[in-house]
Amino acid sequence: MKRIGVFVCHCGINIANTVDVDRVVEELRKDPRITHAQSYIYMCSDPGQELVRDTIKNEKLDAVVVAACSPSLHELTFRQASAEAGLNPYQCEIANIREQCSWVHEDRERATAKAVKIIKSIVAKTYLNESLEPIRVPINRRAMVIGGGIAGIQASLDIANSGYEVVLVEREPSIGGHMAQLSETFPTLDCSQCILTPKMVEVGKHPRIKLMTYSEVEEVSGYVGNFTVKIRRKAPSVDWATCTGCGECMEKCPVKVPSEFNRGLDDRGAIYVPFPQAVPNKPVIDRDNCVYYRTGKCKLCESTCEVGSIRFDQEDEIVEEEVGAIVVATGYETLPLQRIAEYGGGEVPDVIDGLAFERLLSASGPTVGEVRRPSDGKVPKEVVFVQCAGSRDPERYQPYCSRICCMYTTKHAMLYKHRVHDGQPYIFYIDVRTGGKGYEEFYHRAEEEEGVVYLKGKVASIFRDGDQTVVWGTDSLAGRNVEIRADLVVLATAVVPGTGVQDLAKKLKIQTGENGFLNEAHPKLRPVESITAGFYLAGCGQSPRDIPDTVAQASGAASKVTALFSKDEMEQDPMIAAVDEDVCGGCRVCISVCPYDAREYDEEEEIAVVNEALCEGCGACVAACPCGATQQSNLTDRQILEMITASLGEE
Amino acid sequence: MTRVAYYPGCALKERSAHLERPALGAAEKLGFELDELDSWTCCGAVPPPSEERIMNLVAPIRILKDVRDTGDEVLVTICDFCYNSLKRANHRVSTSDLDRKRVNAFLRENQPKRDYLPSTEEDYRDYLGEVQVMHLLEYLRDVVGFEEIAQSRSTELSGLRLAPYYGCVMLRPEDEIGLDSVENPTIIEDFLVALGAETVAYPYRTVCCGSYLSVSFPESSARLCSNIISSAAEKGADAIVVSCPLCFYNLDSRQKMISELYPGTKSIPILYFTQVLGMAMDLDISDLGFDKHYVDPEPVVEKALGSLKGGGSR
Amino acid sequence: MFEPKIVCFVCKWCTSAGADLAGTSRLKYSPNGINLRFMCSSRVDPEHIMWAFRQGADGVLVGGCHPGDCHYQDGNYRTQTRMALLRRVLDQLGIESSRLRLEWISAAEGKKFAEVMDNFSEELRKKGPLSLASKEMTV
Amino acid sequence: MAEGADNETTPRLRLDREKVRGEFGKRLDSLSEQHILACYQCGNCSSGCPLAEEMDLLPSTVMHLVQLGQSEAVLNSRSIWVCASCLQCTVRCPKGIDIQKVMDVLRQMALAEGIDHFGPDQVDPRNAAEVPQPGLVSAYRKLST
Repeated sequence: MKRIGVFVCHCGINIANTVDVDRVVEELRKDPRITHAQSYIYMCSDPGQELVRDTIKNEKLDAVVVAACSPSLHELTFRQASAEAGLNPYQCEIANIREQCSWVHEDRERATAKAVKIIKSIVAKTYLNESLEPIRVPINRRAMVIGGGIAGIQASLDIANSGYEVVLVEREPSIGGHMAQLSETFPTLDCSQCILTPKMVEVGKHPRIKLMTYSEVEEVSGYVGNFTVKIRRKAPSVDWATCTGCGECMEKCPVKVPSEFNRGLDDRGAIYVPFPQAVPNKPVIDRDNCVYYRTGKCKLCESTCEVGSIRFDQEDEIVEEEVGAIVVATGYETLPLQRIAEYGGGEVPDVIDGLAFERLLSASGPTVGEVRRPSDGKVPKEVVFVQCAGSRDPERYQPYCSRICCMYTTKHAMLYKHRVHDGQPYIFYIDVRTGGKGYEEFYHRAEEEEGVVYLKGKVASIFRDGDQTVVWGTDSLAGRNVEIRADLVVLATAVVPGTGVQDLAKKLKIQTGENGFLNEAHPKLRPVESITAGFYLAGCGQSPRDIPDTVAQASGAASKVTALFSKDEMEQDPMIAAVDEDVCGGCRVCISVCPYDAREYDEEEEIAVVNEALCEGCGACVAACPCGATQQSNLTDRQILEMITASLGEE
Repeated sequence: MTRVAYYPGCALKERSAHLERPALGAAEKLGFELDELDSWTCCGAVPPPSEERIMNLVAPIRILKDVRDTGDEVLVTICDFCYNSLKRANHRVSTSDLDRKRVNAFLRENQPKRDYLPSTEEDYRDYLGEVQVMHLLEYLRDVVGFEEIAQSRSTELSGLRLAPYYGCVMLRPEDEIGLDSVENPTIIEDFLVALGAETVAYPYRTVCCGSYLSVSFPESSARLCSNIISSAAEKGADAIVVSCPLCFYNLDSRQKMISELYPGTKSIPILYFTQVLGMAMDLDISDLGFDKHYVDPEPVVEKALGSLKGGGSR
Repeated sequence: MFEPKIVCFVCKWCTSAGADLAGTSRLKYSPNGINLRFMCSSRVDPEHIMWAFRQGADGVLVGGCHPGDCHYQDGNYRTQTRMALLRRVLDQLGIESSRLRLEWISAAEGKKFAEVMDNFSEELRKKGPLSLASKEMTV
Repeated sequence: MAEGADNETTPRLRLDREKVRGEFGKRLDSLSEQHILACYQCGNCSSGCPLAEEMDLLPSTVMHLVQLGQSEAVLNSRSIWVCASCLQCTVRCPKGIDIQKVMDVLRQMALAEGIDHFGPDQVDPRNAAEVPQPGLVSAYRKLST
């Protein structure tokens, strides 16, 4: 007879307020299968764990059920505690009576009854649990980083500098991301390029970083420690190995298309590098706009190139990389101006977004750092900044706060004042959020010393009138509506997940939340990991954040990767498929349903076997097995039937 | 000739009757007949400040139920107020189980005598929102087609610079009305372009004219109307085009008060969209109802188009 | 009033996480269901469902990830096919197939989990208990 | 117009839990079928309000006072009567609050205190003879008992 102990947690009042814990314990004590039952106020605390350990020893328990919060929080905690007391960790199970009971019900009577059923269903399972050993799999100590913005750059450098190889995959022709577009950074006003480009160069030259720009992840297979990634290397139409990056071809190209890097404020050719400091500093041909690809004639670049590096017939290449961990650093986009009809819908020329204004401020930008408005190149004297353009608007746009806008708008207004001394910046805000080191002081400086006017109220509409742009807003502190006839309007458009993140997340099988940002494993305790093992998150792909937070998170993700790489092999959950060789008839149904090719046919024995390293434990083959030969360890059909019976209670 | 059920509403039958006549005439030339309902009541104009929601619904739903019972699927109106109250009531009944049940229970027990409709309780069939309420502009866009209108027009309105005015209730609230974008509508512009006219962009086209404040706070309404008129005039509009009898009244007749309160405001004629359609369809000027305007549109129209049919010596 | 008993087979990655989110969001819903947590909805064998009905369940909920979001690539498609077949069998056995529900509830849909539980509980309350006669037929 | 509108002083608001989470807010919520506390004071309703210049309290201020249970201040304001129900605030509210409906209910509450805000005697007879009927119908439905 197995000796099972049940430990019921009060979780302070979180459980005890709705579930009558004493009654639960009383009920459990009536169950002949339960040797020991007791409650404690905080089971996860040190004394709580001590209690579990002592009871295992004193009562000679064979298995333990802890009725507390979701197993996603403390399963590991209690399995470790059980192991310390000499129990096999797989003899410890969690009954979730908080998230799925006490927090979601109000009727104390019914919640208590439900808690008893939940615990009994777990006891029924635990009663039949076997002692298991974790499966050990080797780790490929090589990492991949997807996305070459500041997050990907930092993560790559940290991992590479710890001695491991890194493959950095970037969709654009150059790394650098949005940070390369910024003029100066808050709150220190140091030049973005100055702090970023050395890091870009370091990535480009690092002996342990394999840089793949103009490349996209096509397919990912495998599991933590052992991923195989297929990457599409888009054809740049230039042989980068021989190209010297002299730039002659770009001078000659007759095509002019709006430059993405400069937010359409000036033009680039069809053969181009996104910006002068690009890494690698090699051009690509934009085939959609190239005259040769459209008409079959031109080839001016080819005739210019002295080393003969132009390759019009180059094709995309698919390459495979084997890695043990993947950092996803896909970054952000901003809500397109066209989406916001009441602010001109992208039709009013002097309404631009924050990134465009960065380019106007940037010394390397299209106006060489002079603030000149797009419509006629005049220096604007009245400039209105509109915050929350598409953020904090659950009804029509994005519900969340984009988090970086309060500070970058303050910076914009300040930098504008530095460029145009007799100009006046106005900032319409809903709330000014300055939660960061030195941020509040920066905001005060803008108000007190730079004379930036802050107006509390959301702008209702913006329209063009002659060569002016009229802003209708409110100043709710004055209790009056406001009209400003501006020369330039800058919208702090909402930060949204990068395009293609959804598709990528699907390929990687990692989760995204309702706003399309990548989901972390735990919002507080595991903020840089995905729920899916082996994937780590850095930067704005997870949620909007500024540069310091991005860099910190990237370093956090990198250290998680190096922690994983610190061992030769890792332990995997042994709750996988197992075959009873005597029962298996060799029908091979299991092989057809397995998504991981973990089921194989043994020709000699004429049975289907399990490849333990590949099995992820989904159980699809178990349910498919017609004769019950395949079972899942510690979740056998018999255990499930017992759980069902227990969950329905008596009556 | 195609026949479509038509709800005129109170204003278009009485104080604003001159705006209805060109609609009927132009429709005929376009090959359809606006067939007025045999019997109808007030639509309610606006939801009253009553906590008893059901009473807002009784009038419009009774109208729509009668339309359905006579076998029609579409009901056309040419007044923004009627359009708004009928369409919103219809939306409410289509989306709220509770409202649908309550209003039908009320109507079932309080059926008026109609010799052409069944009136016993057993014959009553719940109204579920079956009728599609359409603004005439919407009907012209979605059923007749603006391209078809461009083909059929007999007078080219080129040279006439018109400023569309949408006002409030034709478009809002967006999720219940859904006629066009509330921030950037184009239906009146598209309509005027189909007639060959030039349109004028100005920022006040969806800003309220004061609506019923014309009764309670006439000066407030005058201020709003002066903004609209000045802005349109400044952008070179020959006239403002409206689709609501109250907007028409506020913008046209209020120009007397505006000129007193805001001297120097340019006077500008106001045209109902039905009148513009009538002009393009070559209706006789006597059918356009220009004689009922405070600001006579005839000189502006004549200057742009030459004399209209039957016009020149009114 | 009759309170139905519901057995909920939920996958660890999506539906159980969604139920946890309902908890952390402190949403309130009917306590009629007990969640049994599997790695994937594709672990659910039709036999488990038949057993649940036989043991006195008035309804069974199977919750998985949205199509395309399965942590195990396509487990939820298998579940969908299996449930469709099982529904036919249930109807033949005299158990209304609507007593078996398949729902896709993601980790972000705490609200949906709560709504499904409320809505399913209410539907089963209206239906009343699964009759004994039909239960015998399942044996 | 009630006295509140002409009051040139700004007496302090006295807040207590009875007031800020009392019957007034609950009744307003239930009559308007809106959730007043959803308003986070972005000010968009005020920014776009064509009648704001005629008001003593901006629409967003009305919403805020309502959240604080200040029934006297809002029910005695000029703002609720100057609102033309043009729905601009309603369609732009980022939280989806039908602010026009809230104004409607405030008018109704004020009217329930027993005074017709707007009676037939208050309208200029020449005006009454001319205004298209929807204007008269709306005015009386919105502004009188």
